[in-house]
Amino acid sequence: MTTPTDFLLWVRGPGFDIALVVFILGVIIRLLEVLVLGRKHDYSEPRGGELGPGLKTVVTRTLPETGSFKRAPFTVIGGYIWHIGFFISLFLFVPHIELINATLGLSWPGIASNLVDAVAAVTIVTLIAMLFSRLTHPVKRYLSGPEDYLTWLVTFLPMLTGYLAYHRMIDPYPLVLGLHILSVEVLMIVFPFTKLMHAFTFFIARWYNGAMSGRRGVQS
Amino acid sequence: MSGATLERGLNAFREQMNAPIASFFSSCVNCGMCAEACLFYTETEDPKYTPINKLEPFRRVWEQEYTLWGKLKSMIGLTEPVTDELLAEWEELIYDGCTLCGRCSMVCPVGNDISYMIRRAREGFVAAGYAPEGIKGASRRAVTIGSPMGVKLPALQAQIKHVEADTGLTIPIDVEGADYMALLSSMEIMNFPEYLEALGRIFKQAGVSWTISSEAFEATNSGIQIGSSDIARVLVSRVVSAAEKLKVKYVISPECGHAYTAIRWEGPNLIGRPYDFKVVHILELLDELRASGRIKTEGTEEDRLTFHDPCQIVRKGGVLEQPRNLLEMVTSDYVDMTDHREMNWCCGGGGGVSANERAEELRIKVFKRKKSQLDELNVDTLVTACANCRLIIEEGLEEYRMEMPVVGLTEVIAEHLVEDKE
Amino acid sequence: MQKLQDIAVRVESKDVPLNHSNATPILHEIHHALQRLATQQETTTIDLRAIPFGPGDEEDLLNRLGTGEVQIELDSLGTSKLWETAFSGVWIIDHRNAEGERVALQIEVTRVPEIIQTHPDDVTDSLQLLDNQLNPNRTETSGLREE
Amino acid sequence: MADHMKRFRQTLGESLRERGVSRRGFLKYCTATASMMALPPTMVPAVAAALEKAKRPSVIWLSFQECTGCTESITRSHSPSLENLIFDHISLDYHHTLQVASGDAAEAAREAAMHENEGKYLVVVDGSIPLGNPGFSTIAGISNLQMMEETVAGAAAVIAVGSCAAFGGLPQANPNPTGAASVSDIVHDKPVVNVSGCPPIPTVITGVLAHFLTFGSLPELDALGRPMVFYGQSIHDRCYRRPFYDKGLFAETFDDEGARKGWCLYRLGCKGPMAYNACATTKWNQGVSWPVESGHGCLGCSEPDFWDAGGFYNALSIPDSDIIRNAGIVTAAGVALGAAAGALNRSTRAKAAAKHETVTIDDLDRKS
Repeated sequence: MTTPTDFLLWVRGPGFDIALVVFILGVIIRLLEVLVLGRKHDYSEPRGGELGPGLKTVVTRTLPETGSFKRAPFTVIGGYIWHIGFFISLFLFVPHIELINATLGLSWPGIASNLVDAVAAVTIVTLIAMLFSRLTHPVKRYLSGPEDYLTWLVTFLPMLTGYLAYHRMIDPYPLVLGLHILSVEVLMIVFPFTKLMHAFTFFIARWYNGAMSGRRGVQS
Repeated sequence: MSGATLERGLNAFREQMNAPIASFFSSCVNCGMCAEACLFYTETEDPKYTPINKLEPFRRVWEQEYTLWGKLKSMIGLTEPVTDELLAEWEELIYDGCTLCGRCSMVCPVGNDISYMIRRAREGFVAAGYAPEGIKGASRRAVTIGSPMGVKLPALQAQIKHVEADTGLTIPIDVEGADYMALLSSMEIMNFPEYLEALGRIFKQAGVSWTISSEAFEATNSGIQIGSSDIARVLVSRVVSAAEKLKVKYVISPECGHAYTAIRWEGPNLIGRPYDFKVVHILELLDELRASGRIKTEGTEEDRLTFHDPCQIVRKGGVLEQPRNLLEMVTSDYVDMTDHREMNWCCGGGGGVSANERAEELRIKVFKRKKSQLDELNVDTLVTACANCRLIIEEGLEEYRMEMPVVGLTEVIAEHLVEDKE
Repeated sequence: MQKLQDIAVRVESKDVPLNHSNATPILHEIHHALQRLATQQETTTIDLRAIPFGPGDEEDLLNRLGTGEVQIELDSLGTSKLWETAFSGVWIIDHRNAEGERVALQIEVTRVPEIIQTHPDDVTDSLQLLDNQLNPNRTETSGLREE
Repeated sequence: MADHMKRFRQTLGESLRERGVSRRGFLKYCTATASMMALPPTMVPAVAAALEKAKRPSVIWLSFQECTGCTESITRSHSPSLENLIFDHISLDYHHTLQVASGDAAEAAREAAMHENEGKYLVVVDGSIPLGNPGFSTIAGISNLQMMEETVAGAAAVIAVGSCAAFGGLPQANPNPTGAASVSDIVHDKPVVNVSGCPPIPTVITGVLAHFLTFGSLPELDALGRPMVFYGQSIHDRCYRRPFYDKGLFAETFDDEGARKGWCLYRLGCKGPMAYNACATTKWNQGVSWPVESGHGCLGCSEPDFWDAGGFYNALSIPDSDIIRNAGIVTAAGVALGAAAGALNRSTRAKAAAKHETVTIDDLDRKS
């Protein structure tokens, strides 16, 4: 018999275990695939350090370069809104903190649910706008392939189902909650095989960029 | 029989893979921001010039051979292979449509150093035989004759004679044990001999012990531009052995962008060991002489001036403060372009584009970026520190009918040099 | 053996709320209802069973409404209490069954609660009743003869 | 018996008037009934008009695999009290726990009621029906399944009272030894109203009966067959402690400061967010209190499979596996596999380097 509660129990039980295994395994393999490659020793005499400038770039690349920001304000602002919105929804929504507390024992204060709700609504709208931009902006449309749309979808669905679950727009509740958890599991499973990996590798990429540049005496 | 093949190209791509590149490809989310930093996109608005797109063949090799997931996808036929057709199509993007200026690497939100990857991707293109005829020819001349422009020793000797006659200076050749060995670019020898004269005057005044090697005076390195480390190694080795033979302490890289990259940053890695000498850029040396009081200047330029930062010397070379310190000495009406220093826009002729005749039309088109930067400022004179930039800018100004002298910074310093009367 | 005074006593926190602030929205609702009564003669009934009161909320609401000058007891199927609050026109109707258990608690914003007004049929019935008492000999007649 | 039949033919209005209930009493009765049915006060006149003409339906109450908790609950229903309900609202013709008759006489009463009210009577079922072995639960030698099928055949509708009848409940909990099934698993050709809860709120049971009596129809149902008026909103949405949830104020244990201050019980496993029921407004024991007000989280007893929903004291959305342990194992495996994948990458590159043929100026053109 398959009831919504069975479904919920499956997604938060075996479903979550499967997703977690794929996610952790995939992410670690992907990271090691990158890191183990290493790079050759650089014999040129350095002008500056690597570690400091590398770490600095990891932080400073969060801010856009003025000129390109002016040329593509939508991409930058949209990117900010949806990333920040996603993180607020993910990490400051009380039930999510509860989940992390119950599973990992880490806890921090959340913010009012209705505030998260408003943020989520803005994030969802922004994601839709970002998709529209991807479909219409000449560069983004040119660059985009199926993977870009897949990653958009698997990022969008947890936001959407989360919103639907919070507002109980689908009945019964265990079904919509289960769909929400399932969508997160789909995100976790797709994550290591797609450019969603940037969430981890951007640290490495920015560091190398900053380090290679810093070695030449330029803060990138 | 030797020759380029697809297999050799693919092999070269494989060889070039390392952790930075793998992290860059893993991180790209196709946000398109790099396009906004690239003059080939901003001036043509053709999305194919989006920097990250120029790496598609290299990216495929990474995905299909350096990720487990990509290997699986290849097995079930979900990936597209790198073919001769693909490389032929992309040749134009990676050679004609990129000057290796590295501006995109400064704006990528995830931190991808795209120009670093393009330099490495060119290794694959060369090995597969997809390099523009112009750069191939330059490379052949560089290896066989010693200069991409075909400048031989007698030509240099003739210029030296001119300079010596004009100034009464002696340009030292093959002086063993000199502190500094100066290199020149072919363009400086042929188009801008003022540079050689300036060096002679400044070094004499500062009491710098220097020399030029008759065996390796050429600073440029077509191997770097075409993207072949093997060819670059041959060329750089000549400089290294000459410098070591003359037992100099320093080698001076001239006012040439990619020469600095070749000798300063890539050279030791090409020969696989550190040098016995140090490499300094002429502007670094001049600034040192200025700081230590060994050279002094008098008077300032009357003109309203700006400085074009050569990408390879400034953004990718780290010679950031020196040009401005020197300019401050000799200018009274100096103004910076909106985007300057490490965010400056390329002249459009770097990275081998200037040697690639078929790219000329595109190069002229993207020069509009520099033109509009200059239009904003209303300056009389443009100073730069790269003979290639200088030539490209002169051509561009002429094309767009703009009257503006373009001068080398070293010459400007020499003009204001306070010289002891003998 | 532990003595009673040895057992640690924890003092209850003083900031435990006495109610859960659900009275205020109801008071606002009553405010609107009074406006409607004043301007359009429209009456309103609020069923307090439909309100998710926390502990103390009901007491808080009734205290804030206070007691006015009219109190009525209705004796039918158990004793119900009705009273006008300190706010004229706002009535509390507390229906109880024969066992004294509450079967409904309502606020009626009206001049006189509906249930207090005599039903027209009851008026005719009582006329008949009184008629019968005054004329015990007449049988099949009624006080509505003139009809 | 004659008196019984007479009262059965009478309308409710007639019957009440005969018992001396005044018009005010009737209005009070209707007000209470409307409130019980969770109808807005404006509906009182409609309820009054309907009740005036309503005829008492015959009700047959079948108890199967149950604990009698549902019957205990309905006997605690107030407004109207049980006596009112049985004698005024409905004609409870068979209920083997409550009726005086027993054995053959009881069964005869059931058959008589079925016969007399063919197509019009209501069947109330509490308890689940074992499909595993008919012998698991019998009444007067008749298996539960047989009795239900027989009784439901001529009914107007079936009301499944309690989570056992509605969804299988405790008997159906994993591993479901008796093969317990809900009413709606078996009955497909009659309307089934699920009045879930373990037990259901007494006034919710009587409210549904009153609705049928008043309007002669079944109330609007949700996706799980439950009356919307009572099950339309979640406990969480109507909970007076909801503001604490929104502020992130939670009791961590049942005796901490938060618990004393009446903070949200989500962390203690409250199933309020998934439970749809009227507890937060109707409350229990004549409106005295309800579980959350008493300091214990909601068990979600009105929901299917609530017994198996991962523990009463575990929050709803939280995975039940040992994440840290699993993640540890997987991380170790990932490091091993990742190191292998990395080594493979290095070997790919080393092989390419070994295959490297020096590019000379004679190699710049493609082999033709």
